[in-house]
Amino acid sequence: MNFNEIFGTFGLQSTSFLFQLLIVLVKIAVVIAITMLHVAYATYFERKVIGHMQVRVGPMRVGPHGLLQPIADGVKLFFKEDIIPSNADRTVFQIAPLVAVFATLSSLAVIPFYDIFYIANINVGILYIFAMSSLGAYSLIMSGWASNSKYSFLGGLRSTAQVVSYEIAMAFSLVSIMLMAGSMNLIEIVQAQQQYWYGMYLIPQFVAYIVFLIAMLAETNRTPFDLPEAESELVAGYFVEYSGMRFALFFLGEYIGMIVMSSLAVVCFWGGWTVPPILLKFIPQLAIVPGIVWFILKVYFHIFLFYWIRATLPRYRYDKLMALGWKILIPVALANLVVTSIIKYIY
Amino acid sequence: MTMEKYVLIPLLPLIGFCINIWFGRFYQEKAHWISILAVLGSFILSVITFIEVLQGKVINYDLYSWVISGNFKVSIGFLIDQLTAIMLIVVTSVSLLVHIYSVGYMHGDSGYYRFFSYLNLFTFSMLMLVTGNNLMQLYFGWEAVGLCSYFLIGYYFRKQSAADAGKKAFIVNRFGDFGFGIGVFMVFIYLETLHYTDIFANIHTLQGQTINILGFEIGLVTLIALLLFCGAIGKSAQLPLHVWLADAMEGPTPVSALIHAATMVTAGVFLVARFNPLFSMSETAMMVVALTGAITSLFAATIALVQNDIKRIIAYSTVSQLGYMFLACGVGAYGAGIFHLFTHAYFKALLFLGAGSVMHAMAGQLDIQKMGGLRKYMPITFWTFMIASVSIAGIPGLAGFFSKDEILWLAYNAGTVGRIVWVIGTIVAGLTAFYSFRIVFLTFFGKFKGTHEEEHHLHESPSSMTVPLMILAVGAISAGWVGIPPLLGGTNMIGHFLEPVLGHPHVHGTHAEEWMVIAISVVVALGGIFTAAVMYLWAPGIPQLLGRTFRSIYTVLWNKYYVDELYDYTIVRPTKWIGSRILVGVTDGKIIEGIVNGVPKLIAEFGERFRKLQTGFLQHYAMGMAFGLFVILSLVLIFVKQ
Amino acid sequence: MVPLEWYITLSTVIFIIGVIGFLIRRNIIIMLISIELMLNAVNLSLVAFSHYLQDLKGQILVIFVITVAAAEAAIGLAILVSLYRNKAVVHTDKITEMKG
Amino acid sequence: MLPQIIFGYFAIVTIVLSLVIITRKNPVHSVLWMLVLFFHIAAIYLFLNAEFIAAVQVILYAGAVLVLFLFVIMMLNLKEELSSERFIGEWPIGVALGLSILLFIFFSIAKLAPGPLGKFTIELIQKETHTKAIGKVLYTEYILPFEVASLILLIAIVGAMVLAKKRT
Repeated sequence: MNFNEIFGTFGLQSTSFLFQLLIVLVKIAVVIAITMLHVAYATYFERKVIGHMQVRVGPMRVGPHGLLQPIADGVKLFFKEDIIPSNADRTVFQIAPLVAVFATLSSLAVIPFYDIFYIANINVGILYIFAMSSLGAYSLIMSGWASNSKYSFLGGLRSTAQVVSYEIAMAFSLVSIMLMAGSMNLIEIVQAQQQYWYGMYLIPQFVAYIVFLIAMLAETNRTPFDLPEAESELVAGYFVEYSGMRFALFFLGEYIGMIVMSSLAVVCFWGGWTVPPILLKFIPQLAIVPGIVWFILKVYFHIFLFYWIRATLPRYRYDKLMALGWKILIPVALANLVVTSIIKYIY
Repeated sequence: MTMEKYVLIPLLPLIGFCINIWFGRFYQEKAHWISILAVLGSFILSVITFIEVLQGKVINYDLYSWVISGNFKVSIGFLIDQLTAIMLIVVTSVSLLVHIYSVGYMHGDSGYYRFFSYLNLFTFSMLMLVTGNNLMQLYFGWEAVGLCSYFLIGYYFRKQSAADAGKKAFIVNRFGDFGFGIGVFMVFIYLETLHYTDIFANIHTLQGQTINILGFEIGLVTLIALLLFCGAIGKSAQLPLHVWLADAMEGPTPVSALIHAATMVTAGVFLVARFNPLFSMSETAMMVVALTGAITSLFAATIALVQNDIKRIIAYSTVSQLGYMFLACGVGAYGAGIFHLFTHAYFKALLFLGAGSVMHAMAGQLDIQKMGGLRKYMPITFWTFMIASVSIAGIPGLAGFFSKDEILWLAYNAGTVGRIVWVIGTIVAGLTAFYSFRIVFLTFFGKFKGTHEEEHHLHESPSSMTVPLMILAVGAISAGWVGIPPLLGGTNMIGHFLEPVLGHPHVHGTHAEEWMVIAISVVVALGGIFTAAVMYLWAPGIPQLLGRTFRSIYTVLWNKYYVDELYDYTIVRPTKWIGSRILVGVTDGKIIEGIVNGVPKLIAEFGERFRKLQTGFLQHYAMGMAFGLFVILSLVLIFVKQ
Repeated sequence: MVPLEWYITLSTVIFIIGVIGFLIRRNIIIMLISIELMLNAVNLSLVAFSHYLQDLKGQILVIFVITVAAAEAAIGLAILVSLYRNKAVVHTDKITEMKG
Repeated sequence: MLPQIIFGYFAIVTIVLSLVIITRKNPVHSVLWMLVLFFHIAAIYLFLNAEFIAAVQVILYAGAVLVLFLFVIMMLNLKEELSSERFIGEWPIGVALGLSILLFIFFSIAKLAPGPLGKFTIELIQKETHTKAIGKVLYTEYILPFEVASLILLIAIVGAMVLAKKRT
């Protein structure tokens, strides 16, 4: 039984525009639903991981092993009063968290989760993700400015400068990937990695990968680069004035951003949903496992990495952060790009 | 090593120049090493080249396209034939010896490295001049040697007379070069090329063409030849542009030897010889060349009779000898002219360097009346100077005799004009012998006439000066042996060597006549020497007596025929008057200043009115731009049809 | 198929709105934004031409325009910052030192 | 019919947005509306099969240039801005000039005669992908202007730093 037969009973042809639209809508719904669920439990996962790393147990009260804790948090945030400061720019203040969620959610559209499951297959996939992440910077600056508070304003300025700066390093690290794959299409990038026996760009492009990892942390404002929301200096940074649902939306944006960045890392460096051909050669049984499993495993490894780093590393000083981005990461990424081009030119 | 060798000949001195002028001040006293090595390299390459040419190899090669503009094409190229080969040997060998000599002569001078770099630059320029295969490169070298000459004459630029002499040399040369430049233009206009080979291949097309100047029909060939000869007159100090050469003696003596005796001043002769096909086509031009040379040689020789400044006497002697060379060219004996150029280079350089050695001992004293008896203090200088004097006087066996005799014999053979110039040449030979030995007798014989301190100071020069003297002395004796005429048992090698380029005039005189010519010149020369000996050794009262008796003639000669004064009154002063009264007073003061002051006044007036338009308000300007766009669009819409 | 003229007309209208914005606003920042508006209008017409004439030159030009626009914005805003630091105004009618 | 409707939507929205941008009192709002406008223009580019240009439009204009604008605006005194006059005194002249130019350009558009077609058909671009097609032209035919553009950027960087640096 295939899709055509199922939908054919409802009078829809697989080639018709409405059918295509329906398929896309269903896909979007699936992705959003899973992502939302993931975000809820990602917070739980984070608290547990960090708890255990710090020799604590984490949330335990709500439900068995605290499994219902995220639900409780959600309910609390949902019913909390939505406060808007009196001198704030109301419209901008209200839109800012929506932009944050919108930007990260729409990035998910081009991520190939599996070779048959993706929402859109566009030729400038990587550029699309850059475009969306640059849109994400607006949510920070808008919320920081609209709150009309100096803490949030400083936090907003800091984070925007940080995101804009690290985007360059990230872009340069991915340019070498584009160069090796000869494409900006994420699916083609995954397929291009299959031509090597190790099946991932992680090995030839480990320099780019390290640059990407660091830039990824800065892009999502995670520790050790969480200066925009440095509690000791800025209380909570750009969203200090937010509460209730809007506050939850910022959280949502941040956690979806982590998924997007992890997925990008997996797609560009870890071979996406594939396993290394050498592994398949020795253990052919692995082919039975669907690609989506590999993908999720790899993504969760990266998300675990986020938590691990948060649990172990202290925060950076702001000028050091900018120096790291401009004086080390960008030159290293550029040098890597030059070396890659030369090697690519020779072979 | 094909073309590189020929390129390196001029290039080595240029490299030496560049190194010395840029870095010289870091190693002041060692600057001569680079210069001498550079010139030595050139000399060795020149000798190799000469040997190749001797085996019959002639090179004509374009190295690099220098100027390409329309049909005007000039390249940097080399024409190395027999004539160039001889010139290369002359230039590089004399230059090398002068370089070595300068090590001693210029020792301790504050501008030591500057002097050597100029010498190198000069050598480069001169080599470019003689090796070029086109008129443009010749012209380049021509002006470049003039420039170096200016630098070196005015080397002691803090001394007013030296600076003036430099300017004088430069300006007087301009007169000649003006004609030369026009000549080059005319060659290009009528032949559309500046390359020698193309010029000589097409030159016959000019035969018979005339050009109308101020109502006179003048043969084109004659005109071009005379214009080119103008340049030669200036550079080789012939009448009436000879005035700069004597003043040029303000420069250091090695410079006088190198530039104002052996090489640069002979560029004119080289030019005439190089263009012998052109000159030979015009009898008028030939006659002018011959007579100019003859008269100049007589004129300069007579001046030299009475001068007391040792360097000036030799300078006038140079003018006289250059006249001799032009005389030879004028009667068609180009080979003899170049032969004389060759021998003259050695004995005249020797004379100058000897004079320099004397000056060195006399602490800069130039007046021969204040010298005397130097023979026993500086024997090497004396003997070498003596050899040079004997050589220039034309005593058989030495260099000067053979070349001078060749010229006189060929002049004797060359028709009426030839006979006239032969007579003049013979007289000059006598005068030459007289004034040469006048120097020798007054300087080296008799008693010392200077002060005691000066006498105490007398000494032989260092070996770096005497060794070049001795080498040059060898040259002054033997340079002529390459041209011993058949009559005296030789084969006239140099004449035959140069024949492919310069041709050889037909000789129809008998052996008896040739013996007669030789005999007359030798007798006259010996007579000159004898007279000098009588007047300055045995009966020292005679010169004074003669001076008193022929007071008017003596004064005229002493004042060099008043040529300088004539120029001062006819050219210099009127020019100055026009400059100060008309150009400064009227043109500059009234017209130019009027315009210069009036225009800003007008602009200021307008500015006062229009500044009101400037509101300083950005949008007003932007609106102006928008309005402009509006106007242009409307014009386009109205006037441009689909 | 949308005719080319529609795009050109749209581009023209946006361009003129940019021109008017530049001409009438007092605030220099809005004037700079108006310039960006004009550049975008031009880019739009260039891409439209490029599409309809099937020639990529127009889009190449767009890339150069974007480059120059970025440089222009950086320099313009830097000038603005130093102006504001010196005079504490961003209004054109307050900055008329060049008045004749 | 659908393309015309989509175009109509974009045309109306972009024109309205442009008008909004030049009339807002608060420059921050202007810039944020500008952001929306940029996304619409990028969408028009997509509509014109210029996906690379669309991405560049968003990344460069929205991601870099506008952020710069926001930074600067935020550091200025907004209160004074909100309380002062929006337009210059001569604003009717400006509007009149603009509208007359617009009118004239409309006349000119009527005379528009497109030149010959080039070789980059939509099929060719789609087959080769837009980025590659543009890259090939940019790095062969236009390599020199490309290098010059990089030089312009360098000069802009240095110039902006020198201008905006505090003189201490």
